[in-house]
Amino acid sequence: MTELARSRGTPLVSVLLFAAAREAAGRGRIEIGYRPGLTAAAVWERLIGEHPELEPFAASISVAVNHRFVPRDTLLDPGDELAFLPPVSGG
Amino acid sequence: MTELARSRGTPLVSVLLFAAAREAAGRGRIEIGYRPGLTAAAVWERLIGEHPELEPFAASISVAVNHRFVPRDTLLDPGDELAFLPPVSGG
Amino acid sequence: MERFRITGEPLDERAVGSGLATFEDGAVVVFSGVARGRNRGRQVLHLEYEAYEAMALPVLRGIAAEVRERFGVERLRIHHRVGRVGIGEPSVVVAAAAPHRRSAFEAAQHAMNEIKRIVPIWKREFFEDGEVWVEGPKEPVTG
Amino acid sequence: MERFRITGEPLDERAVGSGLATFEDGAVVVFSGVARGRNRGRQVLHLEYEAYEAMALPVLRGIAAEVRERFGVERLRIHHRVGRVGIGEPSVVVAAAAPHRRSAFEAAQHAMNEIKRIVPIWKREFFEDGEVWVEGPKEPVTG
Repeated sequence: MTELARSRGTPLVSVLLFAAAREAAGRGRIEIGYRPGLTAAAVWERLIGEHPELEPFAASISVAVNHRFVPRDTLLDPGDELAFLPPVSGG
Repeated sequence: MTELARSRGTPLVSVLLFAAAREAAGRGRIEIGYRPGLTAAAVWERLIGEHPELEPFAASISVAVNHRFVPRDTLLDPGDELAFLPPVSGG
Repeated sequence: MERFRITGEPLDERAVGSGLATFEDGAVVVFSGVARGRNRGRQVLHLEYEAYEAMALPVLRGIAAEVRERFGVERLRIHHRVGRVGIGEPSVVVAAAAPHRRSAFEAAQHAMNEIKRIVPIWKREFFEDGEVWVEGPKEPVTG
Repeated sequence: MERFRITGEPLDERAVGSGLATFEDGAVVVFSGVARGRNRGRQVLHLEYEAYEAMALPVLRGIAAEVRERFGVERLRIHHRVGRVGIGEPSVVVAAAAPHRRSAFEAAQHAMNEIKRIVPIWKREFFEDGEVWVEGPKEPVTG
Protein backbone atom coordinates (compact mmCIF):
# COMPACT_ATOMS: atom_id res chain seq x y z
CA MET A 1 0.00 0.00 0.00
CA THR A 2 2.99 2.26 0.49
CA GLU A 3 3.58 2.75 -3.19
CA LEU A 4 -0.06 3.23 -3.90
CA ALA A 5 -0.33 5.97 -1.30
CA ARG A 6 2.77 7.73 -2.51
CA SER A 7 1.88 7.63 -6.14
CA ARG A 8 -1.27 9.61 -5.55
CA GLY A 9 0.45 12.21 -3.35
CA THR A 10 -1.99 11.31 -0.59
CA PRO A 11 -1.06 12.55 2.88
CA LEU A 12 0.43 9.68 4.84
CA VAL A 13 0.40 8.16 8.30
CA SER A 14 3.50 6.24 9.40
CA VAL A 15 2.74 3.02 11.22
CA LEU A 16 5.41 1.44 13.42
CA LEU A 17 5.53 -2.05 14.87
CA PHE A 18 7.97 -3.26 17.51
CA ALA A 19 9.46 -6.39 19.00
CA ALA A 20 7.25 -9.48 18.75
CA ALA A 21 4.61 -7.59 16.73
CA ARG A 22 7.24 -6.39 14.29
CA GLU A 23 8.48 -9.92 13.84
CA ALA A 24 4.98 -11.35 13.51
CA ALA A 25 4.16 -8.90 10.74
CA GLY A 26 7.56 -9.24 9.15
CA ARG A 27 7.90 -5.46 8.95
CA GLY A 28 8.48 -2.59 11.34
CA ARG A 29 7.30 0.41 9.35
CA ILE A 30 4.39 0.89 6.99
CA GLU A 31 3.18 4.10 5.36
CA ILE A 32 -0.54 4.24 4.83
CA GLY A 33 -2.74 6.79 3.19
CA TYR A 34 -4.57 9.24 5.40
CA ARG A 35 -8.27 9.92 5.05
CA PRO A 36 -10.46 12.08 7.29
CA GLY A 37 -11.97 10.07 10.13
CA LEU A 38 -9.19 7.51 10.19
CA THR A 39 -8.68 6.10 13.66
CA ALA A 40 -5.86 4.06 15.18
CA ALA A 41 -8.33 1.20 15.62
CA ALA A 42 -9.17 1.25 11.92
CA VAL A 43 -5.50 1.08 11.00
CA TRP A 44 -5.10 -1.87 13.37
CA GLU A 45 -8.00 -3.71 11.79
CA ARG A 46 -6.48 -3.14 8.42
CA LEU A 47 -3.10 -4.41 9.64
CA ILE A 48 -4.68 -7.57 11.00
CA GLY A 49 -6.38 -8.05 7.65
CA GLU A 50 -3.03 -7.96 5.92
CA HIS A 51 -1.08 -9.71 8.68
CA PRO A 52 -3.29 -12.20 10.51
CA GLU A 53 -0.24 -13.10 12.63
CA LEU A 54 -0.96 -9.90 14.55
CA GLU A 55 -4.33 -11.14 15.76
CA PRO A 56 -2.96 -12.57 19.07
CA PHE A 57 -1.71 -9.08 19.99
CA ALA A 58 -5.14 -7.49 19.73
CA ALA A 59 -6.04 -7.63 23.43
CA SER A 60 -2.72 -6.42 24.78
CA ILE A 61 -1.48 -3.93 22.20
CA SER A 62 -0.99 -0.31 23.25
CA VAL A 63 -1.31 2.56 20.83
CA ALA A 64 0.89 5.64 20.60
CA VAL A 65 0.50 8.63 18.34
CA ASN A 66 3.47 10.94 18.00
CA HIS A 67 5.19 9.28 20.98
CA ARG A 68 2.25 9.46 23.36
CA PHE A 69 -0.04 6.70 24.52
CA VAL A 70 -3.58 7.26 23.26
CA PRO A 71 -6.90 5.41 23.26
CA ARG A 72 -7.56 3.18 20.28
CA ASP A 73 -10.37 5.33 18.96
CA THR A 74 -8.05 8.31 18.57
CA LEU A 75 -8.55 10.20 15.29
CA LEU A 76 -5.39 10.52 13.25
CA ASP A 77 -3.99 13.54 11.45
CA PRO A 78 -1.95 13.54 8.26
CA GLY A 79 1.73 12.98 9.01
CA ASP A 80 1.07 11.28 12.34
CA GLU A 81 3.45 8.63 13.61
CA LEU A 82 1.27 5.79 14.82
CA ALA A 83 2.85 2.96 16.80
CA PHE A 84 1.46 -0.37 17.98
CA LEU A 85 3.30 -1.55 21.07
CA PRO A 86 3.19 -5.05 22.50
CA PRO A 87 3.39 -5.23 26.31
CA VAL A 88 6.66 -3.56 27.24
CA SER A 89 9.38 -5.46 29.07
CA GLY A 90 12.19 -3.00 29.61
CA GLY A 91 14.10 -2.55 32.83
CA MET B 1 35.37 3.52 92.65
CA THR B 2 37.65 1.81 90.17
CA GLU B 3 40.59 1.69 92.50
CA LEU B 4 38.49 0.62 95.42
CA ALA B 5 37.08 -2.30 93.46
CA ARG B 6 40.44 -3.38 92.17
CA SER B 7 42.22 -3.20 95.51
CA ARG B 8 39.90 -5.75 97.01
CA GLY B 9 40.15 -8.15 94.07
CA THR B 10 36.37 -7.87 93.66
CA PRO B 11 34.93 -9.15 90.38
CA LEU B 12 34.22 -6.20 88.10
CA VAL B 13 31.66 -4.94 85.67
CA SER B 14 32.85 -2.59 82.91
CA VAL B 15 30.53 0.33 82.29
CA LEU B 16 30.75 2.20 78.98
CA LEU B 17 29.27 5.55 78.06
CA PHE B 18 29.08 6.99 74.56
CA ALA B 19 28.63 10.22 72.67
CA ALA B 20 26.68 12.91 74.53
CA ALA B 21 26.44 10.73 77.67
CA ARG B 22 30.18 10.16 77.65
CA GLU B 23 30.77 13.86 77.38
CA ALA B 24 28.20 14.69 80.06
CA ALA B 25 29.86 12.32 82.51
CA GLY B 26 33.35 13.34 81.45
CA ARG B 27 34.35 9.71 81.11
CA GLY B 28 33.68 6.81 78.76
CA ARG B 29 34.65 3.79 80.83
CA ILE B 30 34.20 2.97 84.50
CA GLU B 31 34.94 -0.28 86.28
CA ILE B 32 32.62 -1.04 89.13
CA GLY B 33 32.55 -3.82 91.66
CA TYR B 34 30.16 -6.67 91.05
CA ARG B 35 27.82 -7.96 93.75
CA PRO B 36 25.11 -10.59 93.40
CA GLY B 37 21.78 -9.08 92.45
CA LEU B 38 23.34 -6.07 90.71
CA THR B 39 21.13 -4.81 87.88
CA ALA B 40 21.83 -2.42 85.01
CA ALA B 41 19.27 -0.06 86.51
CA ALA B 42 21.13 -0.02 89.83
CA VAL B 43 24.37 0.84 88.10
CA TRP B 44 22.61 3.66 86.23
CA GLU B 45 21.24 5.06 89.48
CA ARG B 46 24.68 4.99 90.95
CA LEU B 47 26.09 6.73 87.87
CA ILE B 48 23.51 9.48 88.12
CA GLY B 49 24.42 9.90 91.77
CA GLU B 50 28.03 10.51 90.80
CA HIS B 51 27.30 12.36 87.57
CA PRO B 52 24.05 14.32 87.88
CA GLU B 53 24.69 15.59 84.33
CA LEU B 54 23.45 12.18 83.16
CA GLU B 55 19.99 12.76 84.61
CA PRO B 56 18.53 14.18 81.33
CA PHE B 57 19.41 10.91 79.57
CA ALA B 58 17.38 8.77 81.96
CA ALA B 59 14.24 8.52 79.81
CA SER B 60 15.94 7.82 76.52
CA ILE B 61 18.99 5.74 77.43
CA SER B 62 19.26 2.20 76.07
CA VAL B 63 21.12 -0.53 77.89
CA ALA B 64 23.40 -3.16 76.38
CA VAL B 65 25.13 -6.04 78.12
CA ASN B 66 27.90 -7.79 76.22
CA HIS B 67 26.87 -6.04 72.98
CA ARG B 68 23.18 -6.88 73.18
CA PHE B 69 20.29 -4.62 74.02
CA VAL B 70 18.66 -5.69 77.28
CA PRO B 71 15.93 -4.44 79.61
CA ARG B 72 17.06 -2.18 82.42
CA ASP B 73 16.26 -4.69 85.13
CA THR B 74 18.71 -7.19 83.68
CA LEU B 75 20.84 -8.91 86.31
CA LEU B 76 24.56 -8.57 85.72
CA ASP B 77 27.28 -11.18 85.91
CA PRO B 78 30.89 -10.64 86.90
CA GLY B 79 32.97 -9.50 83.93
CA ASP B 80 29.98 -8.15 82.00
CA GLU B 81 30.41 -5.22 79.68
CA LEU B 82 27.54 -2.88 80.43
CA ALA B 83 26.90 0.05 78.08
CA PHE B 84 24.54 3.00 78.36
CA LEU B 85 23.61 4.27 74.93
CA PRO B 86 21.99 7.61 74.17
CA PRO B 87 19.54 7.55 71.23
CA VAL B 88 21.59 6.42 68.25
CA SER B 89 22.03 8.64 65.20
CA GLY B 90 24.11 6.68 62.75
CA GLY B 91 23.42 6.35 59.08
CA MET C 1 26.02 13.21 32.61
CA GLU C 2 22.74 13.01 30.67
CA ARG C 3 19.65 12.59 32.81
CA PHE C 4 17.97 10.17 30.39
CA ARG C 5 19.84 7.96 28.05
CA ILE C 6 19.10 5.03 25.76
CA THR C 7 22.38 3.59 24.61
CA GLY C 8 23.89 0.60 22.88
CA GLU C 9 27.01 0.91 25.00
CA PRO C 10 27.62 -0.79 28.35
CA LEU C 11 26.20 1.22 31.24
CA ASP C 12 28.60 2.65 33.79
CA GLU C 13 26.61 1.90 36.97
CA ARG C 14 29.11 3.76 39.03
CA ALA C 15 28.89 6.95 37.03
CA VAL C 16 25.11 7.28 36.98
CA GLY C 17 24.79 8.20 40.67
CA SER C 18 28.04 10.09 40.74
CA GLY C 19 27.81 13.81 41.28
CA LEU C 20 24.02 13.65 41.47
CA ALA C 21 23.67 14.73 45.11
CA THR C 22 23.68 18.43 45.83
CA PHE C 23 24.75 20.22 49.00
CA GLU C 24 21.36 19.60 50.58
CA ASP C 25 21.00 15.92 49.70
CA GLY C 26 21.57 13.29 52.35
CA ALA C 27 20.49 10.23 50.38
CA VAL C 28 21.39 8.65 47.06
CA VAL C 29 19.75 5.47 45.81
CA VAL C 30 21.15 3.70 42.77
CA PHE C 31 19.19 0.81 41.32
CA SER C 32 20.71 -1.50 38.73
CA GLY C 33 18.67 -3.98 36.77
CA VAL C 34 21.01 -6.80 35.87
CA ALA C 35 20.62 -9.48 33.21
CA ARG C 36 19.90 -12.69 35.09
CA GLY C 37 21.40 -15.99 34.02
CA ARG C 38 18.27 -17.86 35.01
CA ASN C 39 14.60 -17.05 34.54
CA ARG C 40 11.63 -19.27 35.32
CA GLY C 41 14.00 -22.18 35.70
CA ARG C 42 15.69 -21.81 32.33
CA GLN C 43 19.27 -20.82 31.77
CA VAL C 44 19.48 -17.57 29.84
CA LEU C 45 22.50 -17.04 27.59
CA HIS C 46 22.07 -13.33 27.00
CA LEU C 47 19.42 -10.68 26.51
CA GLU C 48 18.62 -8.29 23.74
CA TYR C 49 16.69 -5.06 24.15
CA GLU C 50 14.84 -3.13 21.49
CA ALA C 51 13.61 0.41 22.11
CA TYR C 52 11.25 2.79 20.40
CA GLU C 53 13.77 5.43 21.24
CA ALA C 54 11.95 8.50 19.93
CA MET C 55 9.15 7.65 22.34
CA ALA C 56 11.18 6.13 25.19
CA LEU C 57 12.99 9.36 25.95
CA PRO C 58 9.87 11.53 26.36
CA VAL C 59 8.24 8.75 28.40
CA LEU C 60 11.28 8.76 30.72
CA ARG C 61 10.97 12.53 31.02
CA GLY C 62 7.31 12.10 31.90
CA ILE C 63 8.20 9.59 34.61
CA ALA C 64 10.71 12.05 36.04
CA ALA C 65 8.10 14.81 36.06
CA GLU C 66 5.71 12.55 37.93
CA VAL C 67 8.43 11.56 40.42
CA ARG C 68 9.10 15.23 41.05
CA GLU C 69 5.44 15.96 41.58
CA ARG C 70 4.69 12.96 43.79
CA PHE C 71 7.84 12.69 45.87
CA GLY C 72 9.44 16.11 45.47
CA VAL C 73 12.56 14.46 44.04
CA GLU C 74 14.23 16.49 41.33
CA ARG C 75 17.49 14.67 40.98
CA LEU C 76 16.79 11.55 38.98
CA ARG C 77 18.76 9.86 36.21
CA ILE C 78 17.65 6.93 34.10
CA HIS C 79 19.97 5.13 31.69
CA HIS C 80 18.77 2.14 29.70
CA ARG C 81 20.80 -0.07 27.46
CA VAL C 82 19.64 -1.53 24.15
CA GLY C 83 21.05 -4.27 21.95
CA ARG C 84 22.78 -7.31 23.35
CA VAL C 85 23.31 -7.44 27.12
CA GLY C 86 25.45 -10.17 28.65
CA ILE C 87 24.49 -12.01 31.83
CA GLY C 88 25.52 -10.00 34.88
CA GLU C 89 25.58 -6.73 32.99
CA PRO C 90 23.20 -3.91 33.87
CA SER C 91 20.38 -3.21 31.43
CA VAL C 92 19.05 -0.23 33.35
CA VAL C 93 20.41 2.09 36.02
CA VAL C 94 18.23 4.54 37.96
CA ALA C 95 19.74 7.02 40.39
CA ALA C 96 17.81 9.33 42.73
CA ALA C 97 19.13 11.88 45.21
CA ALA C 98 17.11 13.70 47.84
CA PRO C 99 17.54 15.36 51.22
CA HIS C 100 16.11 12.30 53.01
CA ARG C 101 16.25 8.60 52.31
CA ARG C 102 12.56 7.86 52.16
CA SER C 103 11.89 10.03 49.14
CA ALA C 104 15.08 8.87 47.41
CA PHE C 105 13.96 5.24 47.80
CA GLU C 106 10.41 6.04 46.68
CA ALA C 107 11.65 7.95 43.66
CA ALA C 108 13.94 5.17 42.45
CA GLN C 109 11.39 2.45 43.10
CA HIS C 110 8.51 4.30 41.48
CA ALA C 111 10.65 5.17 38.47
CA MET C 112 11.53 1.49 38.05
CA ASN C 113 7.90 0.41 38.37
CA GLU C 114 6.92 2.91 35.70
CA ILE C 115 9.80 1.91 33.44
CA LYS C 116 8.52 -1.67 33.60
CA ARG C 117 4.97 -0.52 32.93
CA ILE C 118 5.17 2.08 30.18
CA VAL C 119 8.57 2.71 28.63
CA PRO C 120 8.53 1.33 25.07
CA ILE C 121 11.42 -1.08 25.42
CA TRP C 122 11.27 -4.83 24.87
CA LYS C 123 13.46 -7.62 26.10
CA ARG C 124 14.29 -10.83 24.31
CA GLU C 125 15.78 -13.78 26.17
CA PHE C 126 18.13 -16.12 24.37
CA PHE C 127 18.35 -19.75 25.45
CA GLU C 128 20.38 -22.70 24.32
CA ASP C 129 17.46 -23.86 22.20
CA GLY C 130 15.72 -20.71 21.13
CA GLU C 131 14.65 -17.21 22.06
CA VAL C 132 11.56 -15.49 23.35
CA TRP C 133 10.21 -11.97 23.55
CA VAL C 134 9.35 -11.20 27.15
CA GLU C 135 5.98 -9.56 27.63
CA GLY C 136 5.25 -7.26 30.53
CA PRO C 137 1.82 -6.29 31.89
CA LYS C 138 -0.85 -7.32 29.40
CA GLU C 139 -3.10 -4.40 30.18
CA PRO C 140 -2.79 -1.89 27.32
CA VAL C 141 -1.59 1.59 28.28
CA THR C 142 -4.07 4.19 27.14
CA GLY C 143 -2.32 7.42 28.08
CA MET D 1 34.87 -7.10 50.22
CA GLU D 2 33.73 -7.34 53.87
CA ARG D 3 30.00 -7.62 54.37
CA PHE D 4 29.99 -5.37 57.44
CA ARG D 5 32.51 -2.72 58.06
CA ILE D 6 33.03 0.19 60.44
CA THR D 7 35.93 2.24 59.20
CA GLY D 8 37.69 5.53 59.68
CA GLU D 9 38.57 5.63 56.00
CA PRO D 10 36.49 7.17 53.21
CA LEU D 11 33.86 4.77 51.89
CA ASP D 12 34.13 3.62 48.31
CA GLU D 13 30.46 3.80 47.33
CA ARG D 14 31.20 2.23 44.02
CA ALA D 15 32.91 -0.80 45.45
CA VAL D 16 30.25 -1.75 47.99
CA GLY D 17 27.73 -2.94 45.42
CA SER D 18 30.34 -4.25 43.04
CA GLY D 19 30.44 -8.00 42.56
CA LEU D 20 27.55 -8.49 44.97
CA ALA D 21 25.04 -9.85 42.44
CA THR D 22 25.16 -13.53 41.67
CA PHE D 23 24.14 -15.31 38.50
CA GLU D 24 20.50 -15.38 39.63
CA ASP D 25 20.22 -11.77 40.76
CA GLY D 26 18.40 -9.26 38.59
CA ALA D 27 18.43 -6.30 40.96
CA VAL D 28 21.05 -4.38 42.91
CA VAL D 29 20.16 -1.45 45.15
CA VAL D 30 22.91 0.74 46.58
CA PHE D 31 21.98 3.33 49.15
CA SER D 32 24.43 6.03 50.19
CA GLY D 33 23.84 8.26 53.18
CA VAL D 34 25.68 11.48 52.46
CA ALA D 35 26.72 14.24 54.87
CA ARG D 36 24.39 17.15 54.17
CA GLY D 37 25.63 20.69 54.18
CA ARG D 38 22.40 21.96 55.67
CA ASN D 39 20.19 20.57 58.40
CA ARG D 40 17.14 22.21 59.95
CA GLY D 41 18.11 25.46 58.27
CA ARG D 42 21.65 25.58 59.63
CA GLN D 43 24.80 25.26 57.60
CA VAL D 44 26.78 22.21 58.66
CA LEU D 45 30.57 22.35 58.28
CA HIS D 46 31.26 18.67 58.76
CA LEU D 47 30.11 15.64 60.72
CA GLU D 48 31.79 13.33 63.16
CA TYR D 49 30.66 9.80 63.92
CA GLU D 50 31.43 7.77 67.02
CA ALA D 51 30.73 4.03 67.15
CA TYR D 52 30.57 1.40 69.83
CA GLU D 53 32.27 -0.81 67.35
CA ALA D 54 32.35 -4.06 69.33
CA MET D 55 28.57 -3.87 69.48
CA ALA D 56 27.87 -2.20 66.11
CA LEU D 57 29.21 -5.12 64.10
CA PRO D 58 27.05 -7.81 65.75
CA VAL D 59 24.04 -5.48 65.52
CA LEU D 60 24.68 -5.13 61.77
CA ARG D 61 24.88 -8.90 61.48
CA GLY D 62 21.58 -9.15 63.32
CA ILE D 63 19.99 -6.71 60.89
CA ALA D 64 21.26 -8.80 57.98
CA ALA D 65 19.83 -11.96 59.55
CA GLU D 66 16.46 -10.25 59.90
CA VAL D 67 16.60 -9.00 56.32
CA ARG D 68 17.28 -12.53 55.14
CA GLU D 69 14.39 -13.90 57.14
CA ARG D 70 11.87 -11.21 56.24
CA PHE D 71 12.71 -10.57 52.60
CA GLY D 72 14.71 -13.62 51.60
CA VAL D 73 17.64 -11.39 50.68
CA GLU D 74 21.01 -12.92 51.43
CA ARG D 75 23.30 -10.56 49.60
CA LEU D 76 23.61 -7.48 51.78
CA ARG D 77 26.59 -5.30 52.62
CA ILE D 78 26.72 -2.47 55.11
CA HIS D 79 29.71 -0.16 55.47
CA HIS D 80 29.68 2.72 57.95
CA ARG D 81 32.27 5.36 58.39
CA VAL D 82 33.39 6.83 61.71
CA GLY D 83 35.41 9.91 62.59
CA ARG D 84 35.24 13.09 60.60
CA VAL D 85 33.08 13.06 57.46
CA GLY D 86 33.15 16.02 55.08
CA ILE D 87 30.02 17.46 53.48
CA GLY D 88 29.07 15.48 50.39
CA GLU D 89 30.92 12.38 51.54
CA PRO D 90 29.07 9.14 52.29
CA SER D 91 28.79 8.15 55.94
CA VAL D 92 27.04 4.86 55.22
CA VAL D 93 26.62 2.63 52.18
CA VAL D 94 24.16 -0.26 52.04
CA ALA D 95 24.03 -2.62 49.06
CA ALA D 96 21.47 -5.35 48.47
CA ALA D 97 21.19 -7.81 45.59
CA ALA D 98 18.26 -10.11 44.87
CA PRO D 99 16.60 -11.91 41.99
CA HIS D 100 13.86 -9.25 41.81
CA ARG D 101 13.80 -5.55 42.48
CA ARG D 102 11.12 -5.40 45.11
CA SER D 103 13.02 -7.48 47.64
CA ALA D 104 16.28 -5.68 46.87
CA PHE D 105 14.60 -2.32 47.57
CA GLU D 106 12.92 -3.64 50.71
CA ALA D 107 16.16 -5.11 52.00
CA ALA D 108 18.15 -1.91 51.55
CA GLN D 109 15.40 0.29 52.94
CA HIS D 110 14.71 -1.91 55.94
CA ALA D 111 18.43 -2.21 56.69
CA MET D 112 18.72 1.59 56.64
CA ASN D 113 15.71 2.01 58.91
CA GLU D 114 17.20 -0.44 61.37
CA ILE D 115 20.62 1.19 61.19
CA LYS D 116 18.99 4.48 62.16
CA ARG D 117 17.08 2.79 64.95
CA ILE D 118 19.49 0.45 66.69
CA VAL D 119 23.10 0.51 65.51
CA PRO D 120 25.22 2.09 68.26
CA ILE D 121 26.69 4.92 66.25
CA TRP D 122 26.29 8.61 67.00
CA LYS D 123 26.60 11.66 64.82
CA ARG D 124 27.85 15.08 65.82
CA GLU D 125 27.19 18.10 63.63
CA PHE D 126 29.70 20.91 63.55
CA PHE D 127 28.52 24.44 62.83
CA GLU D 128 30.24 27.77 62.50
CA ASP D 129 29.35 28.56 66.10
CA GLY D 130 29.34 25.23 67.85
CA GLU D 131 28.51 21.57 67.64
CA VAL D 132 25.72 19.26 68.64
CA TRP D 133 25.19 15.54 69.15
CA VAL D 134 22.31 14.42 67.02
CA GLU D 135 19.81 12.18 68.80
CA GLY D 136 17.73 9.62 67.00
CA PRO D 137 14.51 8.01 68.21
CA LYS D 138 14.05 8.73 71.93
CA GLU D 139 12.39 5.41 72.63
CA PRO D 140 14.96 3.19 74.37
CA VAL D 141 15.79 -0.09 72.63
CA THR D 142 15.19 -3.00 74.95
CA GLY D 143 16.38 -5.92 72.86
